[in-house]
Amino acid sequence: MRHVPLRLLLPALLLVGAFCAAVWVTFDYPGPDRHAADDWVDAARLTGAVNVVSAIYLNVRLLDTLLEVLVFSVAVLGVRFYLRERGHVETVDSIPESHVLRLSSDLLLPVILLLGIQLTAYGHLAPGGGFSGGVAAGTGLLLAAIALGADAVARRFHEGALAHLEWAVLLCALFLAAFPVAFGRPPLSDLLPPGTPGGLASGGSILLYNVLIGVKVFIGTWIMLHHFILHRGEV
Amino acid sequence: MPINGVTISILLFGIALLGLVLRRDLVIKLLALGLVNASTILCLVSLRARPDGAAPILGAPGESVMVDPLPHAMVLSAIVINFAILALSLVFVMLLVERYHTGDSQQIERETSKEEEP
Amino acid sequence: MISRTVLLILLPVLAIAALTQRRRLSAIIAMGLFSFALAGTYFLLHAPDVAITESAVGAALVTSIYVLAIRKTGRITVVASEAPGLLQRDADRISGLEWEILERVARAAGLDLTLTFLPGDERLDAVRRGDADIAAGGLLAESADGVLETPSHLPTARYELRGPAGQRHAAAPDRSPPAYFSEVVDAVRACAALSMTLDLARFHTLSRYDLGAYEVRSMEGRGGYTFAVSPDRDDLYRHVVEELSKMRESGELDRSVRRHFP
Amino acid sequence: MILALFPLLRFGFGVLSIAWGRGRRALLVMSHLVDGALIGLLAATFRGGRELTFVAGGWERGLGIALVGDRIGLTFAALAWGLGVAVSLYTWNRNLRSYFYMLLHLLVGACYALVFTKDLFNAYVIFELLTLTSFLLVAYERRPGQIWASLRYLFLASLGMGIFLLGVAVTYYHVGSLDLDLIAAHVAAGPEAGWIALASALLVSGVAVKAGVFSFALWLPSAHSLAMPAVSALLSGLVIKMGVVELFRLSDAFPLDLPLVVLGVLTCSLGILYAVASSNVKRLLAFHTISQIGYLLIGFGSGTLAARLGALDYAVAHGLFKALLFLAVGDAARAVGTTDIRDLTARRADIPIASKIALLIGVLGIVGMPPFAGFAAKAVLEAGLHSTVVHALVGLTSVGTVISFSKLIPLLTLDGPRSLDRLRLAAYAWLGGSVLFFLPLSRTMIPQSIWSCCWSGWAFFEALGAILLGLLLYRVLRHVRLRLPQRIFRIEEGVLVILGGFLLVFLLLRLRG
Repeated sequence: MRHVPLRLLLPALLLVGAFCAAVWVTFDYPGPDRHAADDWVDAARLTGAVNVVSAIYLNVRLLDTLLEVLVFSVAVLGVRFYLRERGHVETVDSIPESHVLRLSSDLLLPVILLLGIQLTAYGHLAPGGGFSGGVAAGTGLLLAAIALGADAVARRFHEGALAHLEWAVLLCALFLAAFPVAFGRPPLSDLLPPGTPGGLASGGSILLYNVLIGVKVFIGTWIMLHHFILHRGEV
Repeated sequence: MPINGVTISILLFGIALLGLVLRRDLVIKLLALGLVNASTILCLVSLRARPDGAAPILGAPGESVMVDPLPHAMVLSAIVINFAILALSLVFVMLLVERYHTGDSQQIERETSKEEEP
Repeated sequence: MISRTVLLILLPVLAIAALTQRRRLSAIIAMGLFSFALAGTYFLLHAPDVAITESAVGAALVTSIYVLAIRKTGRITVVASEAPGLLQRDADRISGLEWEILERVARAAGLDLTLTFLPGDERLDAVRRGDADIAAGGLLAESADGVLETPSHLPTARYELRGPAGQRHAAAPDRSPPAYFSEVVDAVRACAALSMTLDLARFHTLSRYDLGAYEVRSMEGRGGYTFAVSPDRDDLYRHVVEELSKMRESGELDRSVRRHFP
Repeated sequence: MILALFPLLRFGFGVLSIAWGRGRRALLVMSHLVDGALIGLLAATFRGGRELTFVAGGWERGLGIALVGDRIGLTFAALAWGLGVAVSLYTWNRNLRSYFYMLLHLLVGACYALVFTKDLFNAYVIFELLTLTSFLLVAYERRPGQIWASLRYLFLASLGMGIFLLGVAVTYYHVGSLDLDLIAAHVAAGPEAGWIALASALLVSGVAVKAGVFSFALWLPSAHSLAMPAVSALLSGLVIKMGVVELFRLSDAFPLDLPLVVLGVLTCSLGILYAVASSNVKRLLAFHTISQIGYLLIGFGSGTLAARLGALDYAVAHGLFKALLFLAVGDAARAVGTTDIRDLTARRADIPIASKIALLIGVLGIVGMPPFAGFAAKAVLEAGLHSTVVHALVGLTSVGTVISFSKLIPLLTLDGPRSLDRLRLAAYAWLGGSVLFFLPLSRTMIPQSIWSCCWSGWAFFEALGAILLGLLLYRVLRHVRLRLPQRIFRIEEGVLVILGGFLLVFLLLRLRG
């Protein structure tokens, strides 16, 4: 906060203060309670999912979710585009292995990957879902990259193939979701039956979407992290 | 002043705005931008929160009332979108810092205006 | 209820702490803590889905890409002038006492080394601008501004070289050694007229030649060789100091000096 | 259901074009054909002012995401399609990467999605998709200036979207729904409630950042002037209009008359002042875009049907001629190697003749010369204005437009290289033709009753008078140098100015209530 000129500091304090005061005073919180959870419980019962949030996220408001996955893909694409072509061909020497790091990565990585799969697969039954599962698993790979070197991990997960897989999965998700959104009747489960609530094979197509999104986000996260590792810039 | 999620989120919004205006380093500015988005998300989540509420999972034991799940579903999208924006702008900040060897927004402003309008 | 209030009050505190940090890394770490506190708050607000997503994305992923972006991505940039014995190029290998020390520092810090050769005066400027992390290669301790000077790793005497004996040519320019060292070697080989101040490393190299024609005089005051570290990299500075003291204790430093200056 | 399928198909084409990079052009052509057919189908469905409401996935209203198909949405979808075609033609031979085509598909698809949605949160997600794609498009050539302009854009747009989301939170807390129709019913039932001012001020400020309203969108001049010509055309012609559409939808639900008119007047006058003062031709166009957004806001805020329809009409017209101008100026700037007006004038012989003709058509359209696009739309808009003061200001802005574009008149000589890429000519012809024949086009948009009362001789006199007065003033004021503050275009001041704009809107709404 050093060296802030007064002609910036004073208006900033004044305007930000006025903004916060205006919002706080007229928000009228806590006001009259308009509780609407019951509608959502009914909607979730229709879909067969136990986790009401995932019923909304992947069934009632699937259109939002599709757009959001597109936003994420555009971001991955942008990171690839801007970090790839900077003429850095030298390979990154792995950070020298330390025994503790190696061991912790060996122990932790499977746990994290399992956690990711569990979050994805049980998204319709418990908190979690494809997105957090994919991100958790993708970040787990970062740990492996620190311990074994990014190249070692990248050799195992060939990036060109991964990128293609990513787009294929996205296309699949778009295709599988577009038709229920456009033609379906609630609960958008034209693809799969709702099943008995509580079982793994329930919740209609929520499980399917969760798996698709999980795979896509896992790949996207790893591609993004890999480019950040490869890029030897400075900030 | 009651301490609830909405009040705190408005306070956080103000802090983030000040950070966005007063700090000149681009990385810190990005952190402040992340804080702006985090505070709106906190606001959404705590809108319908109630002390006696229950998480929006069907068949949870107890008599408590389920909190409204719609804001939660919205917020999931918003978190992802904010991450996407953050990653891209971080890449751009990296490119700019590599070019100008500084992360100071006003110095970069001067350098670019020199280049674009000779 | 109480834990929720405590977490809610903690949030602005962490946010202010994050946004008022001077160093980027500490700001990022504070922001990571903020995200964890936020995830905890969500959990207490009965939003477990949001809490899980926030801790996976906000705390883990965002913090790691910030850290990946701001680290000087795995390398120490060294700028140096060639100084025989200290840091020299033999074919395409780099060797020398200082290079050995730097390699140890890099190993301790878990980073790679990249080396750029720059003429004497430009090295310190590069470090001051932040274009390089460490300046090396026969840098004499002289308390320069805007850089961190490590404790001297090798004391040096200065020698004055004049000759051929007693014939001081007024025309011979009084050059400072580092940039023009090869000319000095040529001059000594040809037994040409010379008037020169030399530090230990260069004197040592010259003493392989026959200096009989010259008058050699040890000069007043003793200097020492140092590294100059960029003020932004105080982590590197600490590593250098630590490694030097370790090498000194184990006697590795002395052995190394003897190896490079037989 | 076509409404939901329409954008999703386009997204599918986008994803395909990056997965199958070699077929990107074939996919582009195919997607334009499919979209053209769909737009035709929808136009047939909406004949006679019919509206079509569809909730995604067939959920009941209030739960699912509501999409509404009406003439307004369709018009803007057609604009998006038309500009998409023009940009595809223009960039056909430049051998751009599939990355560019993917972003183009996503941008156009996001526009399709936005014009039909009635759901606030859905609008938020689509806006973010639009922001991200246009952000990447601005910096496509990776010049440092572009990167910096686009980073500033992202900072301010993201802040704006944060403010918008806060507004969504306030609205949802008090209404319990995100559907704009339900919100409108709720607001109409209790118009005195205190939160309405807050919610609408937050929502308007958030959208205004995207819509190019003066104090909110100070990222716009540099982003629009530094991007490549094709991208500038898309941003200025289309992306800005998406914010305008959302403002229009919001003004259906919330009582926004007064703040919109005030913001409109501010935007008009300040935008045109900066346009007159700028000596860089692309920057002039960008500032001019801002001033034209002011017209639209005045139109929406005036409350009469004629003014609102006229404003929408004008938005389409502006999209067409601004895109044409950006493409033509882009070619001219590439031929000469500078965007400075004086340098361009000095070396005007190097500018291809086709670009000059396109420039002429664009300028005639933009200054409101009868019977081109600008004139037709402006006549309808002005017929709906009741306040004389506002009307006079709109007239003054037209004069300012003429003054600022008079700087380009010396460029229009009849010499220059005759050869230009054929597909570029096709892009010019596509846009120029629609500017020339806009009058019959807009006939179909506006009901007969309003149409007939716009056409007094007064409109002709006013348009011609403004042009003559502008030319005259330009002769007189040619050598006057206007110095305007440039500091407000930095990030720091940009944030503060957004907050100031929010407080202005908020106070106006409180005063009115």
